[in-house]
Amino acid sequence: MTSEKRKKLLTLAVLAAALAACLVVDATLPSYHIAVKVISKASVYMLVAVSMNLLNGFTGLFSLGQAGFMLLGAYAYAVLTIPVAKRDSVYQYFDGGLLHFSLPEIFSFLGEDLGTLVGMLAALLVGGLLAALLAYLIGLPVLRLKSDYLAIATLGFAEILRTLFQWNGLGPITNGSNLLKSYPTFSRATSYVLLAGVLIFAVVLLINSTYGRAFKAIRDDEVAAEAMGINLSHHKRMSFVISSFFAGVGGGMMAMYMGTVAALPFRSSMTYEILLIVVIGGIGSITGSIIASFLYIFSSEWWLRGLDSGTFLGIHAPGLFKNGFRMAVFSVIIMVIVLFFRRGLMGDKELPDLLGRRPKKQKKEVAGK
Amino acid sequence: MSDPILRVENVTMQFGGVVAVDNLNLSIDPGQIVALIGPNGAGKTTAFNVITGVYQPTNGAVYFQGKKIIENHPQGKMKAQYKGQNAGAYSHVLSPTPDKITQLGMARTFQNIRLWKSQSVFDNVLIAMHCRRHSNVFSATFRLNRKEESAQRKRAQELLEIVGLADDRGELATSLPYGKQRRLEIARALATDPTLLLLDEPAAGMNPQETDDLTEFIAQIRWDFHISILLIEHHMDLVMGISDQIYVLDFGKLIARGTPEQIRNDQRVIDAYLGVAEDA
Amino acid sequence: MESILPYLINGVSVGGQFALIAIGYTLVYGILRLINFAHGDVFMVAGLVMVYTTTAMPFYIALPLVCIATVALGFVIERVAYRPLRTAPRMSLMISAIGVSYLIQNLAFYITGGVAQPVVNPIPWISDNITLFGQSTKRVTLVTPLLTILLVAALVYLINHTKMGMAMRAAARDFETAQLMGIKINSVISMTFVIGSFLAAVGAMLFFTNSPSVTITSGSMPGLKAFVAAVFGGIGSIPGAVVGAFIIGLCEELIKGLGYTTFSDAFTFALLIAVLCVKPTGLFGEKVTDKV
Amino acid sequence: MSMKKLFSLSLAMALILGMTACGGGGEASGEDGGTEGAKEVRIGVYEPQTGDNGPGGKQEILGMQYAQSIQPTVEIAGETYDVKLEIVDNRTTPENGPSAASQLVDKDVSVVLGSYGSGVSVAGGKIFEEAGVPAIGVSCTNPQVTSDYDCYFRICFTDPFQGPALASYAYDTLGITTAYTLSMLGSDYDQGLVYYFTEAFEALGGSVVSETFNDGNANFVSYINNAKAAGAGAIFAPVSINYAQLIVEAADSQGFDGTLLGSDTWDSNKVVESAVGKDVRIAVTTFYQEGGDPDFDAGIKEWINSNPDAMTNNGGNDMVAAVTVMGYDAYFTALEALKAAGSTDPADVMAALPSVSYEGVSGLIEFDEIGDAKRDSAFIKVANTTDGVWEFEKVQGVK
Repeated sequence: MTSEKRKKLLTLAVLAAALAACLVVDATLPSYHIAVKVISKASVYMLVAVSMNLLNGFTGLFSLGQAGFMLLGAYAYAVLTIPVAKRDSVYQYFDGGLLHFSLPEIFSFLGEDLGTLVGMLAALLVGGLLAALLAYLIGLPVLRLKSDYLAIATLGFAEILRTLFQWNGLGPITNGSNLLKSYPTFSRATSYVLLAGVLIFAVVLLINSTYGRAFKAIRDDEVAAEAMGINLSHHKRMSFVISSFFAGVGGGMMAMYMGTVAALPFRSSMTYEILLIVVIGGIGSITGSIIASFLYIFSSEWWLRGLDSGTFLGIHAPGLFKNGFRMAVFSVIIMVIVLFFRRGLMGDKELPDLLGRRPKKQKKEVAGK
Repeated sequence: MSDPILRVENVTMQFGGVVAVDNLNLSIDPGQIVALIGPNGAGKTTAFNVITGVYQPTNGAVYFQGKKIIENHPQGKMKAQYKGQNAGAYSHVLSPTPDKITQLGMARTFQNIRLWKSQSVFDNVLIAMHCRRHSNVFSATFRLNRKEESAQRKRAQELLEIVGLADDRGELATSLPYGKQRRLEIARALATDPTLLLLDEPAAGMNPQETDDLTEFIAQIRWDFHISILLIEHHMDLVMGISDQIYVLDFGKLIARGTPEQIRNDQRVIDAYLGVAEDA
Repeated sequence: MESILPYLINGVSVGGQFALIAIGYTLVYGILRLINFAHGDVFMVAGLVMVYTTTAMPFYIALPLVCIATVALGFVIERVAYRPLRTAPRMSLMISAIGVSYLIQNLAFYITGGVAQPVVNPIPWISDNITLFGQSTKRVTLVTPLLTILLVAALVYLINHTKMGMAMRAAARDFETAQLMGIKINSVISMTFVIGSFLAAVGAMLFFTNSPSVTITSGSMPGLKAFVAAVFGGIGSIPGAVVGAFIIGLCEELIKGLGYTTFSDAFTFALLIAVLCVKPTGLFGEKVTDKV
Repeated sequence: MSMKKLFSLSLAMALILGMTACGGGGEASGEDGGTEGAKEVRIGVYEPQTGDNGPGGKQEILGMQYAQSIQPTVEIAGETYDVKLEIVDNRTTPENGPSAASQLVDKDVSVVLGSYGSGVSVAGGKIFEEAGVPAIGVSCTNPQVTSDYDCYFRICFTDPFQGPALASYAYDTLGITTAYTLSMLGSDYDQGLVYYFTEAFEALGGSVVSETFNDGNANFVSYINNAKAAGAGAIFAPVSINYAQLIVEAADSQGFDGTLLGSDTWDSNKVVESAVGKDVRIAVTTFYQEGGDPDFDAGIKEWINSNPDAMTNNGGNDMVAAVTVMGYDAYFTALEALKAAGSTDPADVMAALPSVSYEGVSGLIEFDEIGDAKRDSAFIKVANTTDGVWEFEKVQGVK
């Protein structure tokens, strides 16, 4: 058991180091620095990627509705936190909108800073719960569908949701096709990392609980799971609801990161992007999803921008490094991973597995999946 | 005598025009070991699948511990196509999913081993206890169920020791040799805390030595766990050695039932098996 | 609504375009049980190739070239991205399909620079304005459904009366058994991709002559709708895909005509979900039972 | 196995980190190479080069690049500075805005130009505001861009002006009483203009039928038929260039005999080219009319023709788009502000901007207290479908 303990300590050390790095970034760089921005965005993506992994990787349900649930969370967060005084200007075409309260203001009796924080977190929670509720409602009919039908049905739901939110009929709440903005946001990377980290920790706990084991059993062999008394529809729905909850919260955080909310960014290409992150990281590895989120966002938003603008690694080649080259390189890498490294960066390993030295019997495992 | 633990009543299973199980009647008393035998394609596994809720029978009913758990009658297109008997005898539809039936106290193994392949030996047994949990998803996630969890872990370890897999607990289930995988399947089924255990060809692919051990083991667990057992098997030594009752199926029809002694001397059974090479 | 006629004419035309794409989905799904997410993008590439070739050479050389290029693309996709995953879980295959779609779009982006490629009257005669039942429309509107029906008839003949067609039917029914019976499964699968891509190429020519430009996402929506059509008709069934496509095309245009323009796409998806939940096998599909 | 994985992982990390370092280094050396003793001032260009607004954004950048080629230096507090344009792609959509904006801030720009499209401008504005960098909106017409942020200024007219200008043109000049509006669902630009147009058109006494289409829609035949069924004399469709082309196509095939009204986005050579040989009438509002300043036109055409990249980005010909002119004016407005500020410090530039007055190609540029340009007229252009060029119609104000 000492090796278990050592693993735990090492894991904690790695996590603490990551957090410390974030704190250093926050302390030394201004809030508008690109490093702060990419860390924030990557945190949002890692939460959503983990939520997708819970469903696709751990329960074996191939759902493509993540962007739809994020959309719901993003709107819920924005609608509930826009200061009352700003509503007239935000809902400029809808007479100031229908709602005339703002959660951070409701909690202002706790003091300004704390009240705002509590209000923001409450709004995130509401977003998550709404997403979970929707998942609960559509789960019953949709989750009976087999893998690829499920994928296409959830994709369809997300698209319907997007139409609804852009519809002027709901404008007094959603502001139709217009932007929601002026709501409070986290300005520090550490806030994003911490919040996403805490939520991911909850997912890790879930996965290692008896329910998480049941999810994995369903993924490995549905027939056997059912024969061993695991209620398939109940557990699938549970996984779907929980995953959607985290996607909803992730959507709320996405709203914070973007500063403005519109329905357009939440289209299926966002879901695909998250799916590819999960695949890069390894389907069935939380650690993999986290690492892949950071790699993906850091590369696409920051490090590899040079590929699009003529100069990369000091090489100046405007003919080659032009618009779109970065994404072309990206998609080639992704196809290579999909075809030749199907287990992604991490396979189904987690951080402690990497840190603890394991006996050599693990060798066979590669052939396992 | 008390109620039979399991009673299959007039069960017919028809796929399109093919009658796979034809008006099967079968009962198991508490503590009995009952074998279901017959040539390949006789409908044994289909009968298993009906009893465990995987298939909905076309007609007939199944009682478990005196309570009716499954019932059906020909409906829709099947009304016209139905070739079996007792068509008018049933009018209700009772069709629980397999997990409900397992929770009632019936557990099974699979002919073509279906272990959870990416899980360890230990986890395979542990997961099977999930159906007996009392914790909900919150208490389980936030570790408020430590007592239950540790009780389950302890029990899983015990079960592994009973089937003799304690040394392999950390291995991946699919990395075990064949015989051990079969034992693990039995341990997993036992982990659901059944009163009736259904074994689908538990000795398939085993050598004579392993088969003998298994025979002994099955006889043993009947007493240790106070359970009844229904088993499908081709190894006649095993069947004759431990069964209290034997049912013989051929082309979906029950052609004989009785004690091993009676079955051994039954002309119909001998005819049915004639030319059928046994792999025992 | 003054007259329902223009909406019907347009609906039939749109339906014809969907039908040509939907067949590609349904053929592939029938055999590989794979939603070929990249099919819509193959369609888009056909459009791009048409733009590039028709500006460089006369259309009677360019159009066959478009077909050849598209067929080659479909063939290569199957070879490179799907064949290595034949024994892999279905999820891997689907992810690969999404990956290919992503790759094609991004490569097209790189090549076009993200700029819409203008379509300049690629096929003479076909895009002239004509008057049909007193309605002004383009000739392609009339040509599309007719050509669709012609091609589908040819395809049905091919499948029912040739050796390759028989092999395809066998493979669709039972992949493994077909293989055991000595059917060269790889060439059958290649053939389905070739046919599907060819029809997509024809569909693209008809679709994009009616459109001023080709963008990298031009294939996504028609692709998705065609897929819905294939599911609606019963995936795996060719007549199903065609009937489904015409129904979807007509419904969409009629809904727009009724003034519910906001929800025309949402309606298509709602229809999809309803069909999946109520009758997953669609109008003409066959039921499959899983073995335990 | 795990050690191997860990090793390869760390290797990958190291590689990428290395790449970043090199990338940064490469840039730095490039900067040094260009300057020989002269100081450098950086102007950020925050424009979409990809996505729906990619074509428009590229044309806007062209104006800035042309301006820079004419005036590559600026005199600040008695010293000559080389001007360097730092261009980032905000990819049209708000979720990519913040990181693009912070990249500009990261490069120590003194002032930012852009963006084409209002939504992404609002998303980036938050970053510019935090960093205290002033931004000059070139063709983002939504009022929220400037009303929300102190740092945002704008040289073009706004939607509350543009919408009513078109409404007035349609009602008073064309004598149309029923209008049909068509906008893309989810586009705040489209919806905002439709809102202001409808408000004004109804106030004038006309009636409006409004419909929306989903993004990715490629067949507008039914919409045109709906407009015909509604008896509309004009279709107002403030949509992006690709959709505009599709609408022109459908209007022609369905024999729509009214007028297609477009907003500033329609003022593109692509739209007018797609109308060649077609039986349609198109009228658009715009910031600038080609021919308004012949010297400028001649100069930029020569520049475009001599520069293949510029030619491609302009859509393959040398027609001058209004957004290009706006980009050109924005560049010089920024130079004026730098001169007035007498320093390259963003804060000084921001302080100097409100009082800048510059006579640009598109007219006099001065800012009001919100930061919007004081503009009271728009140009109306109509498409000549025989030659494929825009022709000046009138100067339109709002009553």
